[in-house]
Amino acid sequence: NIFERKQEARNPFLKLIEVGEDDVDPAKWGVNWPRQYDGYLRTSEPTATKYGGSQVGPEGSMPPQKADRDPWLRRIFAGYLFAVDYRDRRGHAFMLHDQEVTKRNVPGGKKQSGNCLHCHASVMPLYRRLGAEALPHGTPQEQVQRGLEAVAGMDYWDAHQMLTEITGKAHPVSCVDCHDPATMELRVTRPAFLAGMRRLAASDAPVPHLPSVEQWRRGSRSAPYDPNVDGTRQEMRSYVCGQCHVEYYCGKGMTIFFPWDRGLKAEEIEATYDGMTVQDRRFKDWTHAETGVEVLKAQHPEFEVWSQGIHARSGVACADCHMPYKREGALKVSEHWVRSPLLQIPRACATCHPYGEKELETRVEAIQDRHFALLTRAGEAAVAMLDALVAVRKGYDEAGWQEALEKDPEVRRLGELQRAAQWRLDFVAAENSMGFHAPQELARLLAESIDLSRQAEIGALRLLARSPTPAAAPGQNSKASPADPPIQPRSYCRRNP
Amino acid sequence: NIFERKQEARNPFLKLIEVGEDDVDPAKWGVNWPRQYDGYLRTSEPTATKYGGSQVGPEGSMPPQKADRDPWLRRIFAGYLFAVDYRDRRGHAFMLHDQEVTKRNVPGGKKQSGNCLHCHASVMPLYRRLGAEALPHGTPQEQVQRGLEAVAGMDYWDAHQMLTEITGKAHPVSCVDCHDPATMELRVTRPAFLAGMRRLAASDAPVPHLPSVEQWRRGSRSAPYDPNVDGTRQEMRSYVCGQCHVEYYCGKGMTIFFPWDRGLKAEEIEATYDGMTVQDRRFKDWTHAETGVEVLKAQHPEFEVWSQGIHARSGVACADCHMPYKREGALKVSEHWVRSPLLQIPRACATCHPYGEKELETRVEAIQDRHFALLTRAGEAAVAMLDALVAVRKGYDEAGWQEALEKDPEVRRLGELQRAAQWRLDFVAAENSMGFHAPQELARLLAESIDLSRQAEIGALRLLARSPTPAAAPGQNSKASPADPPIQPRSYCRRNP
Amino acid sequence: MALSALAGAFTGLGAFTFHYAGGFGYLGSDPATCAQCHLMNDPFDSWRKGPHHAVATCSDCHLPSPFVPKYLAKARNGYHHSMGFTLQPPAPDDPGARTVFPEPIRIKDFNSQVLQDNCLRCHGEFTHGIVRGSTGADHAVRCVHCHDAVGHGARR
Ligand code: HEC
Ligand code: HEC
Ligand code: HEC
Ligand code: HEC
Ligand code: HEC
Ligand code: HEC
Ligand code: HEC
Ligand code: HEC
Ligand code: HEC
Ligand code: HEC
Ligand code: HEC
Ligand code: HEC
Ligand code: HEC
Ligand code: HEC
Ligand SMILES: [Ca+2]
Ligand SMILES: [Ca+2]
Repeated sequence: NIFERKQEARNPFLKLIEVGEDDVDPAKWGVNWPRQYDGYLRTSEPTATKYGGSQVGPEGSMPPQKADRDPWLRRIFAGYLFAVDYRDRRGHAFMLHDQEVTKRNVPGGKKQSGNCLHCHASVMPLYRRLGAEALPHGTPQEQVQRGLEAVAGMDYWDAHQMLTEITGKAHPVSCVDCHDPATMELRVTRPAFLAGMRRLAASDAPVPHLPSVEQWRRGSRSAPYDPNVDGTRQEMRSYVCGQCHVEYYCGKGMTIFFPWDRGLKAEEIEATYDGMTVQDRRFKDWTHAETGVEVLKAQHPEFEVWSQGIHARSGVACADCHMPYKREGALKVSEHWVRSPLLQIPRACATCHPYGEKELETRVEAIQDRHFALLTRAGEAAVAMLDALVAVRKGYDEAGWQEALEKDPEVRRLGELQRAAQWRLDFVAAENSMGFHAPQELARLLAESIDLSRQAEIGALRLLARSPTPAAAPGQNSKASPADPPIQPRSYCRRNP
Repeated sequence: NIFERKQEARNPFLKLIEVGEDDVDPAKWGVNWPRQYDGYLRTSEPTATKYGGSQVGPEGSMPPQKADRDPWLRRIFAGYLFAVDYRDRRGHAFMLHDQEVTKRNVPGGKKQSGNCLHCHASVMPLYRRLGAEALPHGTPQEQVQRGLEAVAGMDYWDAHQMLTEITGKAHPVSCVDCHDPATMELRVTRPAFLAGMRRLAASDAPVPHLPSVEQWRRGSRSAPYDPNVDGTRQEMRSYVCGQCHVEYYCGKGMTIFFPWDRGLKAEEIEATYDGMTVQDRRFKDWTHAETGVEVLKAQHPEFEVWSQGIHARSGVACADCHMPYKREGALKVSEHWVRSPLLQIPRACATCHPYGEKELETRVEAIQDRHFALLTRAGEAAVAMLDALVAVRKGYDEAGWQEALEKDPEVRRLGELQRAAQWRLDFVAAENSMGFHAPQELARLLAESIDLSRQAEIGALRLLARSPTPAAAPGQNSKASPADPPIQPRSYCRRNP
Repeated sequence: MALSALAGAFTGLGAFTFHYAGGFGYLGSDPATCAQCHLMNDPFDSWRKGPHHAVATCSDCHLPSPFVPKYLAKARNGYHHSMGFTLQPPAPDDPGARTVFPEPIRIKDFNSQVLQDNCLRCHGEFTHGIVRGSTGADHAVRCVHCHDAVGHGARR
């Protein structure tokens, strides 16, 4: 056949040694796949772009506190561990180390549960071990789930120690977390992701960027949606990242979960949390120290935000940009030095966008600069809101304020506004692409956040004006003026079901 | 030279009859180019898309008032003609008729000058005639400019009548406005566009989407930038539309101009207006009836907004989407039925985006729905601002309010906030793509508008709280609290010079 | 002049490359000769699936049509191809690798014009009204502005 191409004859996956489910040490895999291993190792190198990368100083130093650039972060996180220590992310090689040293998680502090390991360590052997002990006759999947729950009930450091005992040494994300050791096919392992996707598929939230979910929905639904069974190869190239780069809840006393029951949009996630009850109260992450309002915390919703962008819609996966193919001889290998695409524009972008490197960089910068200016504006609005709420609170004693927050409709409304405004702002700020993954959607969320913050400020001023001595009569002021517009934080969500 | 390409020798257009500069009647051109003429004629057909097209009812009826869908428009235009009659646009065939029948321009009302004809009629013969009379020895360009000025000084209806006398019948935009009758090459004719581009080129505003301007800037600059000389063919495919689909000022007593001296962004245009002085006062379009604040009016800035989008940056011209090529028998021709690309997606979009028609439509809808929700939110914020300012004004008598607006820093600041908030909102609302031409940029402007409106509302509440009887002592309240944040409406602009 | 350029091309073809590329096969019109170079595999694969597969080969689009310019262009391109292929480091994406040409490969002005001329060679009649003789660099209708997917599939 004259069309036959001169392919590299040798099998790219000629295995020199066998690897298995318990091989969390990447060095062993590196014997078979040295190119990928080389890239993987390099995630320990510091890199920097205008807004991304890991802006670290000399060897051994930590990335800067996020609040150094965005001081308003300290205000919105008042009373929460993120006000204490919250740094820029950096390469995968550091994930376990950074979790061990963060002040959010001090040994003996009993602040965190084993949940945290879900995304910072090659943790599956621990889940399997504990699951097998608890459910010796369960299916592997049942055992993993049970193991997950067991780890959730442990103190972080106990779980960490047990993992170390099982695997010899605890490792950050490793080959086995994304690859089936038998076939090297991509696969997802993390139970919270599997459960989250099951619930997302079962919902009716539109996910045009995930064709296999839409396909599953049209089918018999006899078995729940399973990324490893139903996902397309292109989807898997994002799913492996979606195991960790997502919004989650993993507070003590609960098993980690991804809140996708109603969809992946910020409002849909908010609705999921708002619909949850913990000890007879509406779900909260913490109580804001300055205002006493029960608020939510958003973490790195890259997968969710990517889902709202035009790239996802066009079938472009995380790995297309963050692990682009590179050429080694006649072979194409995936760059396993996972990092900012702006450090590798020709491969990451120019295969699809045939422009020069400088031009592509400028395009991203235009998006990011616009975004950053808006983010800062939203942060300032949030600070103004907090100042105003604090001023209102001054007129109450502690018990009076608690009561007002629960029973006085006007004060209550202030709390709702803060919760909604802060959720949107945090959701955008915690996302790591500085606007790039979905520029218009993120600008919309910031606009809403600004509006809600300012409305809270206005509400606070009205309250101050109306009841000059609120402390004296905190419960009196309880008829909401009919002129008050409804909060409608979810209007967009409802318009586009 | 053997590399020399075989240029097409024969003239592509076999002309049956000659056409010249004074032939404003397209029927004559239609003899030579019946395909384009057919398309041109069809601009009289009603069409409709979700947000665009001309949503007209039965034959002969007018498009709906914009305020029917967006009632807040009436509030922001209080005291201006746009509150009286402001409808959806429709096809080119109607441009002159719609200008004749709008209540903004009633015969005998002496409201409008001949300026209006610049973009609604095939008006060049009128400029030339008056210019030749005034400057018999001037260059053609000088004569056109002088003619333009003469027409600016005339009442609309007088100018209209004179045009009718010269050309037999006044026509809407016609072939001669975009085509050189000798060669059929594209060219621009409108003096306000030529002058606007000259000033834009002379500025240092970055215009990466207009390579010929950047090229001209690198050159000797001995002759001013001239689209007809310097523009590339691809640029001309947008310039012809930029003759009209732009923000302008054409009030009585001034010659029409396009405010591009500092660039094409909303803030840059605002800065241009703010820097202008008319009769010793800062430039204004009108005085807002409810608040007495001097404000600006934005009109259809399609060219400016397109300039901020990714399509312009990628060299995609207005004509690419609004006049796509179509197959007619054995020939490819440009669709002269200028209309919404959503009515012709396969040709307008799918050559570049190889997806199905439904998919492309949904992508646009996702952008437009997000945008519309945000636009409505910004409109509501503007109304709340106006209500608050009106409440403050109540405490003053007429003269006191005037004085406060000029001298009391806090009241003055309210006025500045209204002007800036309203300018951004109007700029976005007057743009006709419902967000599509530059989604992130327009969302940013709406976010800023919301912020400024709400800040004005807050400022108003503070004023009300501080001076319970302001009418009694309007001038007293004149120390701005140092806690007041600066307005910074132009911060984005400054960040990205 | 044509001859000396041809000669230049042959000197440029390193022995290995020349052999690898199938020797004189390079001078033919068979797409398989282009695809002998793994760098050409992607366009080759998608060309096989595209609508032009049946009507146009690589050289129909990428080489000038009259005999002499064709072989001159081949010489010129052959020189670039083989030099590039021989001197390009095997792992051009390795940090610090000194590359001879950027990857992904980008068409350059010279070949861009060849391409445009070839579009018009086949579609000139049909596009006559829109092209109006303006095929040169600055003021031309560039076919690939809209049809960049035409030879071998969409980039995006
Ligand atoms: C179309 C390309 C593209 C796709 C697809 C994409 N990203 Fe990104 N991503 C970027 C760019 C560009 C940045 C900004 C990098 C910078 O500022 O240096 C970024 C930033 C990030 C960052 C912060 C990186 C840093 O160095 O600061 C993370 C984490 C991230 N993306 C994860 C993901 C995940 C997870 C997905 C899939 C769910 C994804 N990305 C999909 C292009 C992409
Ligand atoms: C097991 C969890 C996990 C998985 C799976 C995972 N990440 Fe990460 N990723 C992290 C953590 C944790 C960090 C932050 C590490 C730190 O700051 O110490 C991170 C950091 C990053 C960064 C920032 C790198 C830098 O130099 O600043 C990028 C980019 C990134 N991940 C992209 C991806 C992509 C793309 C995928 C999928 C191909 C992926 N990640 C899969 C957990 C994960
Ligand atoms: C669902 C996955 C997931 C879980 C669960 C998770 N992380 Fe992370 N973590 C990430 C990702 C992804 C990053 C990198 C992106 C970023 O920094 O925004 C990260 C970054 C970090 C960082 C570096 C940046 C910073 O925030 O200072 C620390 C420290 C950290 N995590 C600690 C923890 C702790 C403590 C817990 C448990 C309470 C935890 N993580 C739970 C995914 C997770
Ligand atoms: C965060 C997820 C992740 C981790 C960890 C990871 N890989 Fe991969 N790997 C990928 C993705 C994504 C691909 C692309 C697969 C595809 O396109 O189907 C890939 C592809 C591969 C391939 C196929 C050839 C190629 O380069 O595309 C090999 C071999 C491979 N990885 C080996 C490894 C080894 C060895 C390790 C550990 C040192 C490792 N991987 C760690 C995500 C990961
Ligand atoms: C696998 C293909 C692919 C890759 C890789 C890719 N893109 Fe895209 N990009 C697309 C598609 C598809 C679109 C949507 C428009 C379209 O259909 O052409 C798009 C749209 C865009 C847009 C306009 C949308 C917006 O949000 O403003 C920008 C800018 C962009 N890409 C930049 C980049 C950059 C920078 C990278 C690398 C970090 C990149 N792209 C990587 C395919 C890709
Ligand atoms: C990439 C394609 C594209 C480009 C380039 C483009 N537009 Fe548009 N334009 C659209 C789309 C899509 C709409 C929305 C139509 C709708 O909602 O029905 C639109 C809407 C409009 C409308 C309102 C039309 C209506 O039917 O309501 C006008 C007027 C307009 N554009 C003018 C311009 C001008 C002038 C330019 C150049 C300066 C331009 N456009 C460039 C795609 C484009
Ligand atoms: C001489 C001025 C002028 C020029 C030149 C001009 N337009 Fe218009 N255009 C108008 C006016 C005026 C209207 C509104 C007519 C009405 O509502 O009566 C309009 C309406 C439109 C509409 C709305 C059509 C509809 O069906 O709703 C589109 C789309 C449009 N123009 C696009 C363009 C494009 C693209 C170009 C350049 C190829 C262009 N215009 C050139 C003045 C002009
Ligand atoms: C710089 C060009 C320009 C000038 C000058 C101009 N128009 Fe227009 N006009 C347009 C364009 C473009 C449209 C279509 C887009 C739209 O409606 O937003 C339009 C639409 C209209 C419409 C239909 C929609 C509506 O607003 O009700 C009327 C009526 C109109 N113009 C009247 C006038 C009058 C009266 C004047 C003089 C005061 C004037 N125009 C000056 C360009 C212009
Ligand atoms: C601005 C965009 C644009 C440019 C530039 C362009 N085309 Fe097209 N072309 C189109 C569109 C749109 C169609 C579809 C017309 C239709 O379906 O009625 C098309 C159709 C065609 C077809 C017919 C396809 C069929 O339906 O069989 C050919 C052949 C073609 N173009 C060749 C060319 C050539 C050769 C050039 C360069 C001289 C060129 N085009 C430049 C947009 C463009
Ligand atoms: C609003 C501007 C505008 C008006 C009015 C206009 N045209 Fe065009 N015309 C264009 C544009 C844009 C092109 C594309 C030119 C190019 O690509 O260089 C074009 C192209 C043409 C062409 C070249 C072949 C083709 O179809 O691309 C002919 C012939 C033509 N027009 C005839 C006419 C005739 C006859 C009229 C009046 C009935 C007319 N035009 C009115 C903008 C206009
Ligand atoms: C002549 C080519 C061309 C035409 C025609 C065109 N586009 Fe695009 N489009 C692009 C380019 C180039 C980009 C930027 C991303 C990239 O480089 O691929 C883009 C980006 C986009 C994006 C992502 C950017 C954003 O704003 O979200 C969408 C959506 C889009 N186009 C839709 C359309 C629609 C709808 C039409 C028709 C009305 C259209 N395009 C017509 C070339 C074109
Ligand atoms: C010897 C290996 C090899 C063969 C055989 C080969 N190519 Fe290439 N090709 C390359 C390399 C290497 C480059 C990049 C050269 C550069 O950018 O300077 C390239 C670049 C190109 C380019 C874009 C380069 C430019 O300068 O514009 C085109 C078009 C092209 N090849 C077409 C072809 C065609 C058609 C054939 C068959 C007639 C072919 N190639 C055969 C190796 C090859
Ligand atoms: C050797 C002659 C030849 C050359 C060179 C050629 N074409 Fe074609 N092209 C054809 C023929 C024949 C068809 C009809 C094929 C069919 O319908 O299956 C065609 C079909 C097309 C089509 C419609 C089908 C499609 O792929 O969308 C377009 C558009 C087109 N050509 C554009 C171009 C452009 C642009 C170029 C230059 C980059 C080009 N052609 C070069 C002969 C050629
Ligand atoms: C129908 C015309 C056509 C055919 C047949 C064709 N190409 Fe192309 N080729 C193109 C077009 C169009 C481009 C893009 C040019 C641009 O973007 O300016 C291109 C670009 C390229 C490039 C440069 C890569 C780039 O994106 O700039 C290479 C290499 C190439 N072609 C190789 C081949 C090979 C090998 C074959 C045969 C298997 C082939 N081409 C067949 C039309 C064709
Ligand atoms: Ca959370
Ligand atoms: Ca104006």
